[in-house]
Amino acid sequence: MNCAAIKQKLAASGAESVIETEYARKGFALDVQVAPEHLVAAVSVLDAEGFFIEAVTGVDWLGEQAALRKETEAKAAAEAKVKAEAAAAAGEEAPAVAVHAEQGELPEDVLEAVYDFNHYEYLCRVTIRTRMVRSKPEVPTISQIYPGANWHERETHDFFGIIFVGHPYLVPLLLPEDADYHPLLKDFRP
Amino acid sequence: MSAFAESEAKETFVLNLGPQHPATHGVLRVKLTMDGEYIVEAEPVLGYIHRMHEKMGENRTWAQFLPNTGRMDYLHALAFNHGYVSVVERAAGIEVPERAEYLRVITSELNRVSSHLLWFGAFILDLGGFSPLLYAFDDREHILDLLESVTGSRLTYCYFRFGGVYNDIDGDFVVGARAFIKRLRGRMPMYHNLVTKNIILMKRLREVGPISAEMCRKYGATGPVCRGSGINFDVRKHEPYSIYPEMDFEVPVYEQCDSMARYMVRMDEIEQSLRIVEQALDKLPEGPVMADKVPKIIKPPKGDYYHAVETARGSFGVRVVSDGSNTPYRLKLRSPTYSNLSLYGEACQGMLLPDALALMGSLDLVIPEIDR
Amino acid sequence: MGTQNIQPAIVQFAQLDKLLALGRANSLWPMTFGLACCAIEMMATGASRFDLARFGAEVFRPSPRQCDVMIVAGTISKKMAPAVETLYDQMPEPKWVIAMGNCAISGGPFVFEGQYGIVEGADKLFPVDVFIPGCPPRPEALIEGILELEEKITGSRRWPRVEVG
Amino acid sequence: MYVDPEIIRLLAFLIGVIAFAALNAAYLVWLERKEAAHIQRRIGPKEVGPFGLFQPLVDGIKLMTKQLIVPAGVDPVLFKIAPILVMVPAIMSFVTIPFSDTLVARNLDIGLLAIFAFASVNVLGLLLGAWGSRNKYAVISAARVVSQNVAYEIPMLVTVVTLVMISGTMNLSKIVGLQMGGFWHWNIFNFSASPLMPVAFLIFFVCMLAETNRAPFDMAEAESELVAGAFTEYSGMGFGVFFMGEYANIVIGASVATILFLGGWDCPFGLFPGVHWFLIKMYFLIFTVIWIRWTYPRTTFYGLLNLSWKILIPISFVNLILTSAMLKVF
Amino acid sequence: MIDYLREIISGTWSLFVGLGITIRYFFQPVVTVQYPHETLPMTPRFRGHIELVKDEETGEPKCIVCGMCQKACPSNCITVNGEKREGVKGKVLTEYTLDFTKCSLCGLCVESCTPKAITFSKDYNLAGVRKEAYIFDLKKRLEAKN
Amino acid sequence: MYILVLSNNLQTYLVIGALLFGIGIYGMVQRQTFIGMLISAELILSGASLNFMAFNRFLAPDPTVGQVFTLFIMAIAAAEAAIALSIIIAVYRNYKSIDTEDVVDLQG
Amino acid sequence: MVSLFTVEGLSGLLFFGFMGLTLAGAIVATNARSLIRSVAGLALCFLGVAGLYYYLNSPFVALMQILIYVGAVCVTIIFAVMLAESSELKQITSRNGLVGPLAFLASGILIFALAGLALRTQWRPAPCLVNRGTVENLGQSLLTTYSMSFELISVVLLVAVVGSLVLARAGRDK
Repeated sequence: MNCAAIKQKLAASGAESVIETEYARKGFALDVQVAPEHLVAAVSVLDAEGFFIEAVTGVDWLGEQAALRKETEAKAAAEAKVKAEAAAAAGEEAPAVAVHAEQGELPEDVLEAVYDFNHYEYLCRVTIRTRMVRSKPEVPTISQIYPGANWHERETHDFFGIIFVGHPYLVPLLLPEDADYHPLLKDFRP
Repeated sequence: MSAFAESEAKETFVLNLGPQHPATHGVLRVKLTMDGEYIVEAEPVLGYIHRMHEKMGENRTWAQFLPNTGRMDYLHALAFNHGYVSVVERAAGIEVPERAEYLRVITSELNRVSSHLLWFGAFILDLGGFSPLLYAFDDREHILDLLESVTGSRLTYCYFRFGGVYNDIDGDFVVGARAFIKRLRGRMPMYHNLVTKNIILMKRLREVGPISAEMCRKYGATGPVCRGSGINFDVRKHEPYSIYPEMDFEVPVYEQCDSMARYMVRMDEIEQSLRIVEQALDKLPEGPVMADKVPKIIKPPKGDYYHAVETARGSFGVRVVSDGSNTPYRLKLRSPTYSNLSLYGEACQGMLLPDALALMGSLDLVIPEIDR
Repeated sequence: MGTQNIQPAIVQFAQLDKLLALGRANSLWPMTFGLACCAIEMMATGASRFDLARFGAEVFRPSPRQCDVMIVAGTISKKMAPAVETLYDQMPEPKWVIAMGNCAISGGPFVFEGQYGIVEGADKLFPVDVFIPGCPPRPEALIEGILELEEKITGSRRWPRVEVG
Repeated sequence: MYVDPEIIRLLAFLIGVIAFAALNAAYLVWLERKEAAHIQRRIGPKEVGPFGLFQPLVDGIKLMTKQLIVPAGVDPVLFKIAPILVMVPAIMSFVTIPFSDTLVARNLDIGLLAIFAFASVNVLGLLLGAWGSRNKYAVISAARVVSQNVAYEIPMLVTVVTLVMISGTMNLSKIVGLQMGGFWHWNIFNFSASPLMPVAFLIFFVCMLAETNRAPFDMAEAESELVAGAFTEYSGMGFGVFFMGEYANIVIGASVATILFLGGWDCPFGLFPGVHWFLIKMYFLIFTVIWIRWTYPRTTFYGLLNLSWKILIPISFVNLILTSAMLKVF
Repeated sequence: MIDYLREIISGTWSLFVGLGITIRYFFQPVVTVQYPHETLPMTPRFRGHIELVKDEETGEPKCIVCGMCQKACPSNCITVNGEKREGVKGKVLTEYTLDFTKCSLCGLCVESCTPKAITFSKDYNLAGVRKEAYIFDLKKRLEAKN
Repeated sequence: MYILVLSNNLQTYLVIGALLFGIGIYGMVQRQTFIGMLISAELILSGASLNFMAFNRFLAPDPTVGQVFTLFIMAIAAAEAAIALSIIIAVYRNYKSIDTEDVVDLQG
Repeated sequence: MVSLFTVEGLSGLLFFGFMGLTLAGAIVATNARSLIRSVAGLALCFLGVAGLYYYLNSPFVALMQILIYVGAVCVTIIFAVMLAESSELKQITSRNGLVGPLAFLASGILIFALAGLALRTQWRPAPCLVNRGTVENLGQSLLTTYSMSFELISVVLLVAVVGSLVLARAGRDK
């Protein structure tokens, strides 16, 4: 069994994308992006292959959309500039390409849940990511497949407020019992 | 509801172990539901020493997070140093001089020995024996002296830097380390005679606290816990980092799955670590201990990176998400004992209280590392 | 609370008081109570190399009811703070507190803008008698702290001071 | 006013016995701390007085002046009488112990029985104190103590019955009297009565450890499990009295072992018997008790019961039968 | 039956072996260093709190008030202030405060110091009844040392 | 002082025995838990044995008889206590719960 | 006339102590509100009775009293109390107020009658003693005259032990 075979199986389970990363550079072998509804299927594949769970965590991508837009705008502007310069160099009149600023609502920022799996026998660290919008951070639990995920999910809930649907006991683990704040969110203020 | 109907359900009572309790090695709380002296349910309650390491990581520069790594697992601080600097080096593409890697391994392995010695003592203390603790501390002091002469501190080391280590060693250290190895090898038979072969200890640990290999997998247990269950998994062999591929050492694996197996794994690991230190001292190359071209302010390229190291308690992984700035965007610390402890609730069901505490001791808990 | 309001004796015998102070100062039983890294150094202090027992202070009692001094060794998190306070309240008078390590003194390296989890110093919870800075302090410093506490109780120091060159 | 000299003698003995018990308790703590320290290559109490000899005094002063908390929720009456119920029977037992052929407060014909009777009250005190303090750890600990004591009373009494059979009396002085004249007359080496006598001594010693809740059978205050066990809620002198009671019980246990097996005040070489030999033997046994405490880990509760039921009781019965057979034959 | 007896005998033997080991240690010399009477030698690399280094020529602190240590410190325990003075190149140190109660002794400040103006002290046995005593004014300390 | 020789008087013991017996009867009626009744029963038995012992000391020609009887009473009482308690435990196990909610825990 | 400062005098005083202990213990045992205190009272009462036995020239029975009653029976009862204590208090409230006074009256009459009987009867001491009632005599008669009852008692004890074990185990089939 090797990473390529796992990759195929994961792809068959409904993952959005499965990328083989450069292990030496990144530290993990497979980078899998799944939609929340396909998460359980993907994890089941890993369970069947004998993977063990390393960690579950979250990442708050607050401001990512704004940054992305800024980036595309900057890119567009740069392109336009390049074009304009090229045109200028060619002695032509600059084409009237107005920088096309995207208007309208930004897409909502997302939270990302990251699952790390590894295998005891061979080296194939699989990272599964699933993204959900910040206003409705819900993702199915995998604690029925991996009981060890129970605590990891509780911790992630503590820190990011991600709700693991179907989790048997989603109460704060590291924070005080009555904590209702999620300190690792980027907009957290004590 | 009649009184008769609830009779079976309410024959139990709740015993609160901790957060201040001698057996929990710190501030862990375990809510035990007991039926007499039998444990019906155990629920560890964490967070009593949650020190916000992950939040601090996002507030500090990459370099400023270094002292925190020494305070997560204060018993094997250097491995945590190692994990963190390795992931940042991987992210930023920093080459480490060979001598520095050797020093990292030497100090880290000595630190592992000291961690195991302390665990040994504390474990026997849990079981009620007091003197072995102090004998172990006696040996441990020698390691601490050695490490202090290199790093300047006794416990919460902050020795590794991006691209190398902070200080070079001197000849005294090499002599001292060799002398220590000789000394500890001479002491190990004493430990085995005094403790391992003791009938009381054997009765307490044999066939107590079974953790199956499947359970290890489901809970993600690593380190001596999974090696005591017959799983040959050691990050140093599994995904070799630093100079471990060049070292000749074995990974002790025991199949019995009980507390005794975990005990034996750690005792054997002491010997293996001594072997590694010995080899590393033999092969120690000359050269600088710090890479030349380490930028003053580190800004790893965008993306996320992972690096795992083997600490005394298992696989410690750091996942960093960089947004290209001088602070980490997200810093996830995957601590081994967190996973190891998570199986405790299932493992100690139906056990007697003293056995459950022996099992807890055999998991080798360092609470600040669990709570982070 | 704390050491201030010990009931004054009905009849004041200066000599007797001195004897009592001497008795208390030389029989400081600490609580088996470690929070974090400093607890390991506390153990090391009790171990053979440094041997806290020489001052009669090695009787680590697990129950707060039988302790004289609480060595707060480590970070007090907000979740832990009520438990620590309870432990302090459960100790019988006269009682003393030693804050060992920077975390117990002021939160130490874990204080930062926007921290949500720790109490910034044991003295926010109850009066602290002796502070031992360090991260973690060396065992000698803990011994020094015990001696300092003895000095505080009896009013004089019986041991030589160690000058650091 | 006429005062009967017998009363003065009784009073003197009473004071002597109490002083002996208290001093022993205090200095056994010192001995324990020193011995533990040296086993662990430390120094132990040293700074208070020469060799730390004043350490027990300052501990006593401190404990006596310590606030005696009666926590909310405890049963105040039981909480207070429990330490007394532990201490008084211990002192009562001293009354019947012959330290030499003349140095005995009350030479009862059934002195051996008296000691066991008083020892059984000790359990009651512990139980009442634990239940009175309304603490789960204390209650578990007390329950353990009782089951342990019941389990170990059997092999202990069987062994003692064996010795009573050999000696034909329960008078402690007479039991010693029969062993006079050198160590080969001692019951531990009384191979003509039963070849298993050294084993019987070991059984008795183990049972004594268990009855006095000493390591490796210190289930009652198994620190890593039950905090401070039955004494968890006790502070100040309440705890101090329990502590003294414990040590007094050890002294009694060691004395009984000395009397039954080691020839009491008899000299090993048959010369100059006297109280010093008694004390030497007794303190050697106590030294061993402490030595064991600092060497072994603690057994578990069921391990302890297994040991009693599967090993000690069968062997002690074998010894009993063997002895009675040999007594009949020879 | 034979196993039963063998276990009893070997078990008892293991207990006696243990007793033998502890009694041997009982008679061995102690390893204790009696601290207030005798002290351990401190390694030259021991990290106490930081200290200013004196410039041997001028007798003044070497510090050039660049503020690198202040920036490098993870726990913000260093406050450096300086002022321009007539006739002196660069800034002159007026205040160097170390809040030792927040320090984690990581040494990042010492490393970041290009003129090597700070170093670790060897104060290993600090203890006192006042918390404020550990907010050091290092400049004063240096002056007091002279 | 006459009262100091009360101990050498049969009537003293008989009156104490009667008192114990009566108190026991009172407790038997007034108590309504099994354990309370068991305790009262033990008192009654004690009163009876005290009478046996007293008669044995002062009146019996063979002073072992009363002692033997008292010993038998003790043995029976112990057996009775054991049986009664196991019944009580069985009853409580089936009908009541062991409620430890009000056991004050040492917090922390 | 007996002086207080002789052995007899002191022992007479001590006798009062034992008498008081017995009666006080008995009263506590029947009247204490919590069961555990009743057991404590019972233990005190037994200790007092043991003292009385001592005065009745029978130290052996006195010690057996302590060993069996205090050391075994009381401890066993405390064990039962530990398992069942909390439900006791709730019951006490629900009872007919008349039972208490009536019981008091009835037992008062009983005590009065018995004590009267004891005091009025002319007790005749035994003409001569067969033996002195020492431990040896006791043992001899146990193993000769009363050997049958002795054996029967052992059987009863054995049955009691087995029976109580069976009963107590019944609810716990694990």
